[in-house]
Amino acid sequence: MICKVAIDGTGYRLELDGESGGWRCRVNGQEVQMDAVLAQPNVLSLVIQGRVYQVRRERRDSGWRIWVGDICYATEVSDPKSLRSRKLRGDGEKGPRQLLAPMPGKVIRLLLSENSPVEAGQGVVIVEAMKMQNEIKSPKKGTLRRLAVVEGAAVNAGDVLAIVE
Amino acid sequence: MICKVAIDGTGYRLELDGESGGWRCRVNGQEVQMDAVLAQPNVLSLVIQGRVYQVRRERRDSGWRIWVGDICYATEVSDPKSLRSRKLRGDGEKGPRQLLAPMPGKVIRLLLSENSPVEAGQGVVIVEAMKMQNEIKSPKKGTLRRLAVVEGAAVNAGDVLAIVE
Amino acid sequence: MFKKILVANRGEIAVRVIRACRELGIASVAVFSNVDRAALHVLKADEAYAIGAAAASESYLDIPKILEVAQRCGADAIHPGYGFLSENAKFAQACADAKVKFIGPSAASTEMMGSKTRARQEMEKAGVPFVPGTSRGLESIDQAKKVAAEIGYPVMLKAAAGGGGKGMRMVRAASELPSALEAARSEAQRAFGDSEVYLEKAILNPRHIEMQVIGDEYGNTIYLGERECSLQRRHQKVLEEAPSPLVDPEMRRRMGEVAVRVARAAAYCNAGTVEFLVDAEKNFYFLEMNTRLQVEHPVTEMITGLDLVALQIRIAAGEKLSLKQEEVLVRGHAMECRIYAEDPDNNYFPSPGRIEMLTEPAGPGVRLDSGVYAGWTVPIEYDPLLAKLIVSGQDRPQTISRLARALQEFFVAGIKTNVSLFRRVLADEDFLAGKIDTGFLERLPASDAGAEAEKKRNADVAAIGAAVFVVLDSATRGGSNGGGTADARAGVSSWKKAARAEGLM
Amino acid sequence: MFKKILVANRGEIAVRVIRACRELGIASVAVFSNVDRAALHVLKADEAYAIGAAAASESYLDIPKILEVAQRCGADAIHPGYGFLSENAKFAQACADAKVKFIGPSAASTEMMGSKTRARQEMEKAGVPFVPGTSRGLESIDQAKKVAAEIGYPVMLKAAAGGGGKGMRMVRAASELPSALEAARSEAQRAFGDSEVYLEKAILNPRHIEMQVIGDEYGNTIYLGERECSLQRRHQKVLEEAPSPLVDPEMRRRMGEVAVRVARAAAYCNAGTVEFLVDAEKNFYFLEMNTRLQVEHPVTEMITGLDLVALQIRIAAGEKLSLKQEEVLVRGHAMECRIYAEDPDNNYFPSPGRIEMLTEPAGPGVRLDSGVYAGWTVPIEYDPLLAKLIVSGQDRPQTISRLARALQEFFVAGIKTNVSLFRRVLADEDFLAGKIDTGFLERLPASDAGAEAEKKRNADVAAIGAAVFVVLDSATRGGSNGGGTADARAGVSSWKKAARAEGLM
Repeated sequence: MICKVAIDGTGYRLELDGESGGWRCRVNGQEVQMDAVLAQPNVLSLVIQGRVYQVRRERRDSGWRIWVGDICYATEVSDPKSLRSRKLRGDGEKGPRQLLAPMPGKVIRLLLSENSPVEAGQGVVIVEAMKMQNEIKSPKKGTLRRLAVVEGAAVNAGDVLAIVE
Repeated sequence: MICKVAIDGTGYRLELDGESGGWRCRVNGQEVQMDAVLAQPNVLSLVIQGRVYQVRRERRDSGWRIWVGDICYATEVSDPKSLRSRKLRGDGEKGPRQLLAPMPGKVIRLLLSENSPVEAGQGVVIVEAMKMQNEIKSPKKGTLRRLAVVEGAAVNAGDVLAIVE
Repeated sequence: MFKKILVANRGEIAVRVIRACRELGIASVAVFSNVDRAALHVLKADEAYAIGAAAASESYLDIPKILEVAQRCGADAIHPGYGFLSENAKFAQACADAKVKFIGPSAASTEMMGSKTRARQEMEKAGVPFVPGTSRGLESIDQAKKVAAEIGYPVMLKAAAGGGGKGMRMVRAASELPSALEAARSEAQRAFGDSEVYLEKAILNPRHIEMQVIGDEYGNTIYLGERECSLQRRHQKVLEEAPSPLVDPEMRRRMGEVAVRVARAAAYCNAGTVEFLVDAEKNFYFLEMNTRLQVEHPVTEMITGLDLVALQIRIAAGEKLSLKQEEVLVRGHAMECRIYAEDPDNNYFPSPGRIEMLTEPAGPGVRLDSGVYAGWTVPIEYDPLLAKLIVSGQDRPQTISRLARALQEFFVAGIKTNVSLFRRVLADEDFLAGKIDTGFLERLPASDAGAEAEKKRNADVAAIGAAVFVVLDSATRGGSNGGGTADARAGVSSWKKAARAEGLM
Repeated sequence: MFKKILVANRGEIAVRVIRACRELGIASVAVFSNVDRAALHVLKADEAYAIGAAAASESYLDIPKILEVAQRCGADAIHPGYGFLSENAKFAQACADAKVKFIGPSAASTEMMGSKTRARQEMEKAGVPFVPGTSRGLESIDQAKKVAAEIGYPVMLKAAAGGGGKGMRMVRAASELPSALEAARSEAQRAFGDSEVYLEKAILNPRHIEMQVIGDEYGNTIYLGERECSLQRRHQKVLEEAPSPLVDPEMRRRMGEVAVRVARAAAYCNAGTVEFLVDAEKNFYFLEMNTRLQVEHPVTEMITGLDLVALQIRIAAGEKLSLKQEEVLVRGHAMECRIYAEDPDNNYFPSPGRIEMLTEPAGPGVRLDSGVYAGWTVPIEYDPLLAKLIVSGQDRPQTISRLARALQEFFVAGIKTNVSLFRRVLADEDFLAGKIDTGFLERLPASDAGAEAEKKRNADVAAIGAAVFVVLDSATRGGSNGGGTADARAGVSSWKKAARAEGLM
């Protein structure tokens, strides 16, 4: 079986083959001595050239997280289109940027009003979660184009709080 | 929802009803104050009149095992036919009785030959498993009608080893 | 001895107390808010009762509701844990009025120590060493400015009713004072229902070392050794150890004796902790007394072999302290990591949510006091503490390497945790040398060269693992991207057969 | 120090050694048979290599294969664990010949002690107290009958190469002797590849108490206190504790000194255990020396605060013993339960199979050394030991109640375990009073009145629980008996919504 995966944005082409008594595995065309068993749901034990790895999978809306031991890799599999689309999603310094809630919580304070100038790193909104106040800061210098929440609002992780342009 | 269950062979009739904010529960017609949540797959937390119970389910070929804490109950649900058939399965002293392997293992010795007389509690077959030799004994006095295995045979739990009549 | 104890708390500490009750043959009663019905402390208790909405003020801080449950179920004592009502003198008094034993000090002791300003006045009288500052709550911003100018910046604002870093603010200049005071007051109000805030000189990068004391109702009070709690982020302790690498036997004796004097001055009964700031010259200043069980009490349990919660319960039941000062036998070393639901890669923002996978460490020298389980959804309303990982060893180096081993075994998916922070701490040379103070974590480099190198090195392992999951998924579903058997409880070899049967391998 | 250690074992002890290696910064290498590819010790090691078929003789007992792996992967030492090759002098010699350090005593010490008959001859020379019997292997049934008649029945047959109850037979009368000798010989042959069997006077219901010793390569040998191992079934230890309720400091010192004398007479290096039979008058007789780590070593670790596996590795690497006899600080009490895959309701028949559910105990004073995990299929080929639950407490009563609490938290489904046996033990009055001997378990009533009453009382809870499962199953499947969401990872509340949406509730 041929399989394409992207690990933290880097593409790999894998050929996997299971025979009685073992696996055959090629990574980017190169043969690798490998054995795999599923120890628990979403938990693999890999032995690669004698070395043991515990590999876990966590499914997220945005794709998989693959953990090798305690190191986590953003992973996309078998869908070249989504790889391309991710690259197109603007994360650069130019253009409007969204402030997203990094966790679920409650907006307890708006520190700026719409259309005020804002510095990179300046606090814009305070979200309270787990008894801690968390200042959500602007990722860039510019103008606070929009405040998408009001004080007291409950927000979920990933909700847009504000837009800085 | 009306539900019939047999716990260790005793029948119960339950009426269960979930409203917003809680459950309603009748056991054999009698109202019981009860709340239930599924904490993990096959693990319930019940609160019955203030008392907390952890109830687990284990699916077996023969029905469910329901565990309340560390106490285990053989459980059959909603299928009156299987209740009846269980009662019909002869466990009495009369008639032929099967000797079943209580665990997977290897037959290392036959202690009697077919058609020999056998006392209740007398060893018939030795099965080795997990480095221990386990003597499988006759449940009754009678005649060893049949030996279903040979020395060296691998057996699974529940396999018939012999029949005593 | 008590017959039934109500545990007025949640999370790991409620589980801790329930376990102690069970070991003493005492029935335990959990109380829970609407979002905590399936919480671990509810699952583990003998009885459980709902006490209201998610907001703590409507449940875990609701004194009448909790006492109503205690009386309805016939509890003869209440253990408050830490946080919530544990240092609330009104609650202790209300328990006394309701003839339910409060497992902790008297309302009077709690009240004296609960107001940091009053505590300061009393302790100054008893000759306990102090950091310069106000001994009363600030009445106005002008007063605050005046005092701060007198003792010199930086100064520290602290909630009079506080603890655990809530309502605390470091102020470096007069211009920051108004907003800091307002923030500290509002946080104090929200956290403790009391906005009183006081001010004192900030000692830069001191050590935070505390002494465990315990006293019975017959005037016997002893100390059980110190805990080094300098590793803090946002005034929240993160890793504690005992003994402190700084403290020698002579200093331990002196601190212990001051701590016992503090407890005696407050007519203190039951377990308590005297916190000290320690400067670079090993001078120690009284900071506050926590009139309750500390989060980090297990490190003291590990090095003394004692069970502090069991002792608390026995003392509250009127038993005499079972050992004398000279019978306290300290052996070995212990450390505790507070595993928080927070994202170390994203400014330690809280990370509540569903725990999708959980693997817990075990084996020699490892103790886990957890309040969570796989499948449980960590609510947003409460403290982000998931569990405490405590390890003990023969000495500090063994304890550190054992902790590193245990952390490696700890795995959580679904929510983020601060486990990777500890890896960086344990690899730090200053930490290994015992050179720590409250500024340590701020100075600790955020990058982890070791982890980054490992990440690069193992990227192809991740690729192979991902591809194996794709193969396993497709083996039974036939699709190329479905949610196949690798999710489900597949036998180790059954999928191979299936894959072969379908000609996929 | 070593760079890489091969662990020539499986199960919990392999995991134990791998953890010690990790804490010492040493790479660990697992070896595994065909049925153990997914075993916990393989998952936890740094490297892993297949060594053959399921039968131990073709894998874990195959000396050339194991040494071949050690040399291929560059291991500079081998830890044998217990059982398998741990007391095989040929293996120790083969390691020495291959220039791989065997972590344990020399082949010569192992050989002397490995033959119980030779050990007896040597120890008698050194003035060690003995139970009367043959000091050589039995040559014929006639010789056996003669000796037995001389010393009087009952007598005990023992495998000369044995340990752990294999190849042992109690014989009460001359008529039983021929079949017992044959059985003991065949079991000894199968278990140890050596059918030599000897005979000695059986001391009825003695205590079995053993003394841990440890010595370095420079002649320093100390004892680390005794373990009470009298709770045995079929000569297999089931529950061990330290200290022994019988042993007072004076007796401990005397036993310890004899044990050190035994070790010195064997020029013994590394960790070892001297086993004694103790009669009702507190006389102790040398039984054998186990020239390896014992299964029950953790109880000694708990009361001394030492890490025996780490000490073993350090000593094998040529380090000096890091402490003197007077620095051994015993504190508190500890007990270990061996959790076996066996069915206590069915004559303790082995119960291999798939572990469907597993909940492990944790919290204060609880240590779990496990070799299994949920989803793992316990193979039929090996010892039924799944895990060791070790608890420690301030004293024996606290340790017992803590153990009861921890056992209550332990849950295994899919296979049967002996957990319920321990509940009966811990409730027994003789046990609580410390009145135990090797006949204790045989005398222990099989019925558990407490459990039976509880079972009756909670039958309606089981009924309610079963009915709730039926409702949850049907809520998402629509069928009345399907395998619905209650199996899957359903959210706590999502099924309620689903059930309501479908009008079922």
